[in-house]
Amino acid sequence: MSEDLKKIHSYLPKLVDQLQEGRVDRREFLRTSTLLGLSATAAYGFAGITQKGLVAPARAQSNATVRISMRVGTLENPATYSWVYDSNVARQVCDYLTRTDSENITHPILLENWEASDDLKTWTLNLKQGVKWSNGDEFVADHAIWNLKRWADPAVGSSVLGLIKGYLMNDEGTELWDPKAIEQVDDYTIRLNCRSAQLAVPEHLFHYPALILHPSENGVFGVGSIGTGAYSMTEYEVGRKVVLKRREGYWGKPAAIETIEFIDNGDDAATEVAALSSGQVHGLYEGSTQQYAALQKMEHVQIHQVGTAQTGVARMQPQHKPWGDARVRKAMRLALDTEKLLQVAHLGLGLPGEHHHVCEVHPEYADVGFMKQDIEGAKALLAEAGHPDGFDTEIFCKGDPEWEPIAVQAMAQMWQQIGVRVKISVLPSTQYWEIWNKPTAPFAFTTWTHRPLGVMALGLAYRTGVPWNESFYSNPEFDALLTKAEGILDVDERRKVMVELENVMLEDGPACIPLWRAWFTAMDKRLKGYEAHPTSYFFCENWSFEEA
Amino acid sequence: MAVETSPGPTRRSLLAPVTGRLRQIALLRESPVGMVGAALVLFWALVALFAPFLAPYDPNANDYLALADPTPSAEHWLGTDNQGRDMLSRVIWGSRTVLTVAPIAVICAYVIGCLFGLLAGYYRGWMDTVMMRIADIILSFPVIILYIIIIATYGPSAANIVIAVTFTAAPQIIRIVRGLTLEIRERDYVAAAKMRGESTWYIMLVEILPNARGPLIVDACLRMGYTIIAIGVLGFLGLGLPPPDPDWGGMVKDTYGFMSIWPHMALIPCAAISSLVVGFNLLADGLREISLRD
Amino acid sequence: MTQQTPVLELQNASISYFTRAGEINVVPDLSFKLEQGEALGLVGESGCGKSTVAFAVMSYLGGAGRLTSGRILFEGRDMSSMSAAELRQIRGGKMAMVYQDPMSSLNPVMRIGQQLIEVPIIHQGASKKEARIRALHMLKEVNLPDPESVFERYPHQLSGGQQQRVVIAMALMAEPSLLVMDEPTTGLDVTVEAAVLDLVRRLRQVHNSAIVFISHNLGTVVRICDRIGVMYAGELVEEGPISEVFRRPSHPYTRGLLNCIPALGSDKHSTPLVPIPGQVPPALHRPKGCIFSSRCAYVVQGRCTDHRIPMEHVRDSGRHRVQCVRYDELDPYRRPTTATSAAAVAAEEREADSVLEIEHLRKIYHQAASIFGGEGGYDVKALNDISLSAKRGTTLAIVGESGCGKSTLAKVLTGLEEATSGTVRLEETDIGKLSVEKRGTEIKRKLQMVFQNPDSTLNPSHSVGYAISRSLRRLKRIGGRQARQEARQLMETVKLPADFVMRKPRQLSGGQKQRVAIARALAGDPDLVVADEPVSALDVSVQAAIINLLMEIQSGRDATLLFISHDLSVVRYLADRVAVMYLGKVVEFGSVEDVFNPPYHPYTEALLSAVPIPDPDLQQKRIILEGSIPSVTDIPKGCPFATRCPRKIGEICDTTPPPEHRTASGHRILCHIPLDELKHFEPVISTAAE
Amino acid sequence: MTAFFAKRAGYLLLTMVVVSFAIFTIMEFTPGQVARKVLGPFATQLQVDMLTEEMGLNRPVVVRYLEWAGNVLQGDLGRSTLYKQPVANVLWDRLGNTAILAAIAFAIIVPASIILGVAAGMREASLLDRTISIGGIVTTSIPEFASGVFLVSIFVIWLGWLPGTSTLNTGGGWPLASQLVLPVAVMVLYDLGYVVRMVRASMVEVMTRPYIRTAILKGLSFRDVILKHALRNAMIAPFTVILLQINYLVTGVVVVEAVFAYPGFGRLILEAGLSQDVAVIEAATLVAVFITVMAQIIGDFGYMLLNPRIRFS
Repeated sequence: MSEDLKKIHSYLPKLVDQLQEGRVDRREFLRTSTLLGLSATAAYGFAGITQKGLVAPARAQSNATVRISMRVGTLENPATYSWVYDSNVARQVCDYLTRTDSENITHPILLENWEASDDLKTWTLNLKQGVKWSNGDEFVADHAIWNLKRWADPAVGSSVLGLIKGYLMNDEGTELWDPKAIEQVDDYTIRLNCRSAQLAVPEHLFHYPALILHPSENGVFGVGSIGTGAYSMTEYEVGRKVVLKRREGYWGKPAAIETIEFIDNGDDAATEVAALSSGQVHGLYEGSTQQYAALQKMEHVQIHQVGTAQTGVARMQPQHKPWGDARVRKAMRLALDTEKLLQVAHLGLGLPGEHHHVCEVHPEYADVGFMKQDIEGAKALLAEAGHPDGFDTEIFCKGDPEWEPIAVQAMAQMWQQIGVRVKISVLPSTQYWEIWNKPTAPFAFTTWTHRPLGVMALGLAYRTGVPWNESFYSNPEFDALLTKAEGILDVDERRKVMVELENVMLEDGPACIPLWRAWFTAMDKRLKGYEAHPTSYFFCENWSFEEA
Repeated sequence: MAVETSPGPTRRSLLAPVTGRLRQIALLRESPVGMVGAALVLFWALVALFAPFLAPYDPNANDYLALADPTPSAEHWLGTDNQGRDMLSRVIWGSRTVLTVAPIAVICAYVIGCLFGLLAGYYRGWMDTVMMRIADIILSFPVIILYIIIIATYGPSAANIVIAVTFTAAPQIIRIVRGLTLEIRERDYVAAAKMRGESTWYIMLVEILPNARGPLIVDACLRMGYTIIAIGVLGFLGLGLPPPDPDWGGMVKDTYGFMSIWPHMALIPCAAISSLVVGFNLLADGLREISLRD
Repeated sequence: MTQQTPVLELQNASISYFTRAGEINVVPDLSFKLEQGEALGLVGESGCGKSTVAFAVMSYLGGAGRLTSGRILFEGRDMSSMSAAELRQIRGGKMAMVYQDPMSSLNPVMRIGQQLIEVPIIHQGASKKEARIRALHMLKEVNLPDPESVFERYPHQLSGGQQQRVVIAMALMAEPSLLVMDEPTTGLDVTVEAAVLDLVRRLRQVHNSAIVFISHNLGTVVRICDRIGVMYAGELVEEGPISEVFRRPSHPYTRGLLNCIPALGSDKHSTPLVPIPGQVPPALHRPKGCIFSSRCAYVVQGRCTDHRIPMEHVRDSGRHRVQCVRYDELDPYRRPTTATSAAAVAAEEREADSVLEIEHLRKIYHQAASIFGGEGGYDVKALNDISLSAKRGTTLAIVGESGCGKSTLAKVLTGLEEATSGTVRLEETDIGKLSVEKRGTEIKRKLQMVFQNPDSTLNPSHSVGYAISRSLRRLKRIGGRQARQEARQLMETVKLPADFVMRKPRQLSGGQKQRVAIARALAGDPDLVVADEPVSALDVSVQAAIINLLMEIQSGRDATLLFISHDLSVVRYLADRVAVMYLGKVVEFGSVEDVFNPPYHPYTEALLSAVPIPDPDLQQKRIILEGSIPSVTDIPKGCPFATRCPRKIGEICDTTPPPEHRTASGHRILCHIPLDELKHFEPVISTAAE
Repeated sequence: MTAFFAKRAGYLLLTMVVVSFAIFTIMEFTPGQVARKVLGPFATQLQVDMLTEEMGLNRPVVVRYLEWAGNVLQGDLGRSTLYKQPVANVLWDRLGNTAILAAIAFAIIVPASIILGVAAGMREASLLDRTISIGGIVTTSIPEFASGVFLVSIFVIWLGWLPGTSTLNTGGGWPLASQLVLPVAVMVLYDLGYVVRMVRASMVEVMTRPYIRTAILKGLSFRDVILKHALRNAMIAPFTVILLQINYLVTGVVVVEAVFAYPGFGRLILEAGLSQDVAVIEAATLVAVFITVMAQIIGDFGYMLLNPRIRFS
């Protein structure tokens, strides 16, 4: 049995032993084994738990219409989507190569399966055969390669580039590090030759802008676009409404619901609640703290919730005056009681924040001890750093979603107790996104979405020189530890490195993290087959709607 | 031609000046509408003045225990908002914000309005046309665009709100003052002043402006009402004062989402702002009634 | 007089207003009767309640007024018992009213015709067509030119006189048996007033309706009415036939009133005006006894002040009643006169040099075509070649009807307007082109002005003393204590108590305000004071006091007074030299003796004949000028007065501008009629007796 | 007559040019780059610079203004950075929605204000006058969002008769009409009081005029006096005021639209303003200014027609 495991990947047998010796928990085992190419069913078999997620219960086809309240943004250019809710529309029309479910397990979708080389540098992607586009063409390797190349092209401006830059691009990130980095083996097989080891390639292929589009449409998505998904888009009006209709000839199990409508109720919380309570919509894309109490009261509505690593980071830019001193940064963290912050800002939904930006939900989370509020300690540190009676500063933040300014106000109250008087400047979101990663915002509060892996988040936000390093934090020791952790397959080894990483963040890090948000939304009880996903993805083909 | 005017108490023109502070207030007693208005305005003025002593809690302090049930309770007479902050304290402190920003804005608008209104009305000719054109152009701007351009681009702060409100109110005042000046400059005492060699500034400020006091005071009360609404609207649209300082409009915006379950959070600031504005409007109506009567 | 029921009868009517300050009993107890076809004139100064009576008769006292006791009977029926429907039935039908300000009495947005036909339709059930015919007939009867076009026009397209004729026509449409006229001609020019009064007198014969004619001007009443009632502070103090009341005025107030009115024949040297001292008692607390006791020269404590004075019949006269206990103890009434003769005074006036020399002064305004702007437009010749001069220490009067340019002349003199051409020399310097801003303090000090309307002459926001001290500071460069001291002195010269300095204009009466205005003008002790109709807005008694004050100041300070007025009796009384203006031209100029006696310019003659004189015995020529003053846009090429001149001699008047005759005594007349022919006109006014 | 319109048309043009240029220059000083708004917050600075170059955004403001003005004259209102589509699509649709609201509200306000204003003004200081005046004052002093909150708490939350939002799609079972009720109610409540007081003031002033006394003393019934004489005079002054309400009803109701998430013109301006979408702000302002000035012109013209004193000066 171990031979065929070794055939898939040499490390698999060792992983199975670590599972049986209890040195790795079930979730970590499932995730790593499937990433290495083990099929989900086999992985669950080893782990000894029944498989959830993909297997959709049998349901009858109905001609129901389901309306969901969700912002309808501009959808023309999927590769450059900035918001998840944009991708939720295109995701029903087109597919991704892979899919990471709510349990953090990545499954092949348009792929049959994939194989990773022992040194995790060569990935072979085998396409599923017999998949038809909505215009009848058969889905072949060329289509996938066209998309891959497009993501790699800086002129297109896709954020997928940020993820694959480390292992597929040259140093400046202007082009592939080697022409054969994306190599077509045959009509149904593609091989990725990476510059450095990367375990999370399948997860990167499911990053929300990484939709597989039909080359003939040159990357433009609109009404009637060709797709491999279960639905086709029949109506689209920015800021108003999108209508998706079930499509004939879908390669997978046909969707149960005939029409899906996404209705834009603006970002006004009360409007969505009223729409849900008056039956104008059957569900929300994303619940906000303002709506939680109201949603609980509605009998005909079911609240779906999932713990996520979504958070907001109050980050300090070391190159600016008070933040240069690590003691000041640490004092700012010590001042915070993240339990209370979770209560005030997010109704207690989720987990109290940990300032090293690695959440319990992350498989490689290492418990280095929870940093409690220590007002006197913080004051002592500030005095040590030359601020005996505190100082005045200013923090920028966005006005919505609702929990952000509340979190900032609550933190400001706590910082006040250690003498740090914080003026809060709430900016309209467009203005905030102009300055979030610029030196003009020395102290700001930015939201970070959920990443399946802790190292992914650390890599994107704190590695020196990375585009999204909004705090301009630069710690060579931290960078080295991070690259090492990304390459280690062995869970134990990696946890040791994580401990060091987390301690660096606590001692020297530029961030205060008030809470981890439990993501929740509300759906009509008659809507079945919906799974709350940490990055709020919708898979409408799994949904069904029983008329009461 | 000595003329017997129509029967009954004479009704002098709107321009009859209300002279003498005490006399004015004494007269106010006679109009019930004016009294109610004055009472409301006085109530909120006192609340604003003694805010530090009246407010039971620090308006920005979060009471974590109350988070579970923010409805009015023994500790929090008017309940708390969604962040557990005491509503009563926030409304009290909110009155201080409104009753400092609004008067300043109105005063600024009046200084500009009177200055340009007098110039336009007195000199007439090209200066009048140019100024009226500018006033018309500003008035034809949709108000919301003026607010956004000033506040969204230069950042929300009390100063910017004052500038925004002044910018929108000044043209209307210019128009009123110009109308009054056009009427007063024809009076004989203005000609007499010219003939004894008074400077134009003296004539405008000492001979003309004091006689426009009657209608201007009435308009000032109305203007206060409109300004308070404007500040509320700015708060409601997210262009108001930055958190955490409580300002009524912002309080409604933050808590409007909880209407369906905790309506008290939005209703209280709405009641506060409405009562203050009603107060100013009733006061204005009372004053107008009096200035017509004496 | 057959014993029918009187058209109108007031039996001890008491009218009061209920205001916030409590009940004001404006008319405590009034009774009088009016027979069919008879005309009763009610005269009195402002605030005496005459208009209140008028509106009480029409039972239209507004919200606050009410008839508290007594009865008003119309054709025998008590008005207060009438239902609203009945009242509506007689108003406009059997009883109609003519108002003072015709312009505002007509609905500005309705055509004249529409407003006229309403009366017959409501009161006589006439059809629209019938009503139209009757309206056109009535318009012709009030001799409006071209009734068809007037029918279609809007009120603002008619002149003041025409509008009043329309109002009269409206009142007469339903053949009323009672016509109440409240100061119908007060707002009109003298010649227009004469024409309207003449019309009313003619219509009286035709329609035989009883008339209650209310006015503050005794002259107009003499022309129209059979009987006259003199009212003072709500009481009818004297009432009776015109001839008896004027020959034997019995009540001290009536006598005082007559002494205040400058009769056309008298002047400042022969018959000085005697103003009535004191003020009307406030309505809230009226004196117990005779209402006039506080101001009466013949008052006797006890008899006059203890209890209400009843109305008594004057001895051996059936219909002449008076409200005074001592009326027959007073000596018969004679106008007070002085010894100096007019000629003596005229002589000494000649040597003085002239302070003001005006030669060929022109003032032309450019008027845009219409409110829509655009080119075109026309020139308004407000002053068309004026030449005048005023001697130091004398009074030059400028007289003329509205639109003749007298106010424009005042504006040019004071620098509020600039002359288009010609010179205006004030003691050597030509101030024609000098607007007030450009004038030095010296010139400003020399020439000051007194305005017409007392209500707008003082700044209501400042105290009276402030206005005077401000003048002193600007004109005489003195301030502080010295200014306050001099201000008090000025208050004394205008006979106002010194402590008035702190008062606000609102607390002063019309006369008092005008005195302050005079004090303000005198602050820089000017050489020339321009007075633009200073007394026309005042009551007769107050007017007399102000005139005397002006005369005193003029002689005391040897200042020159330029007195602008439309009232010829006042001009006759106080002027030394007179200039008569018509349509921007001086048609006649000369000493007051020359101008008020033949030879006259035809316009002067017409003016003199139009002046209503409060003396039934005087014979007065009747000259009624047809047509209205030509519009300023197309001034006739020839003589400006050609279009209305009764003595027009032919084509020449229309085509060529008239030459200027000049007599020995400097009397100038602008007329084509040769001078000696002008000399042979008989005087307009001749006394019947003597 | 033509001079009347020519002059005002000139003023309209002048106002629109000045306003549009003012906005263009002010928007220059606002922080942030247009390209950044097009690409979204996560695009790299490199991409932003490339797009700035491509759109020629670094040319002087006057050049770009003239280019923009040229396009507008040919009907091309430019592309919206917020909605990522031609401005025209968004603008006219939203203006249409607001026009519906404005029309209904106007259709209620005009007759109601005339009836109430005349009824109040007829007998000054009568009980009817007192109630209408005070009612007018109170309703017009309650800010729109406050009356919105009050009405929603009564009709949506407590009674449940009406929908809480008016997104103009009937998906949720609420007919279109029911979605319009509350927004119109708030607009009418806020604006009616103001117009009623204008009409009342004009009526009170007319009732004191002497020609009313003439009409009464002519024997006309009180009803005829009001209808035939008072009404026409009383309507002259408020006519311009009523027309100016169009300006409020179209551009001033952003708060009402925000409260009910109504996809209207006001909210379009608000959202465009907040995200500094220059093209939309420019187009929206031009339309708003056009509407305002046209309302003024019609107001002046109507005032002139109603008032013979000016018509036949």
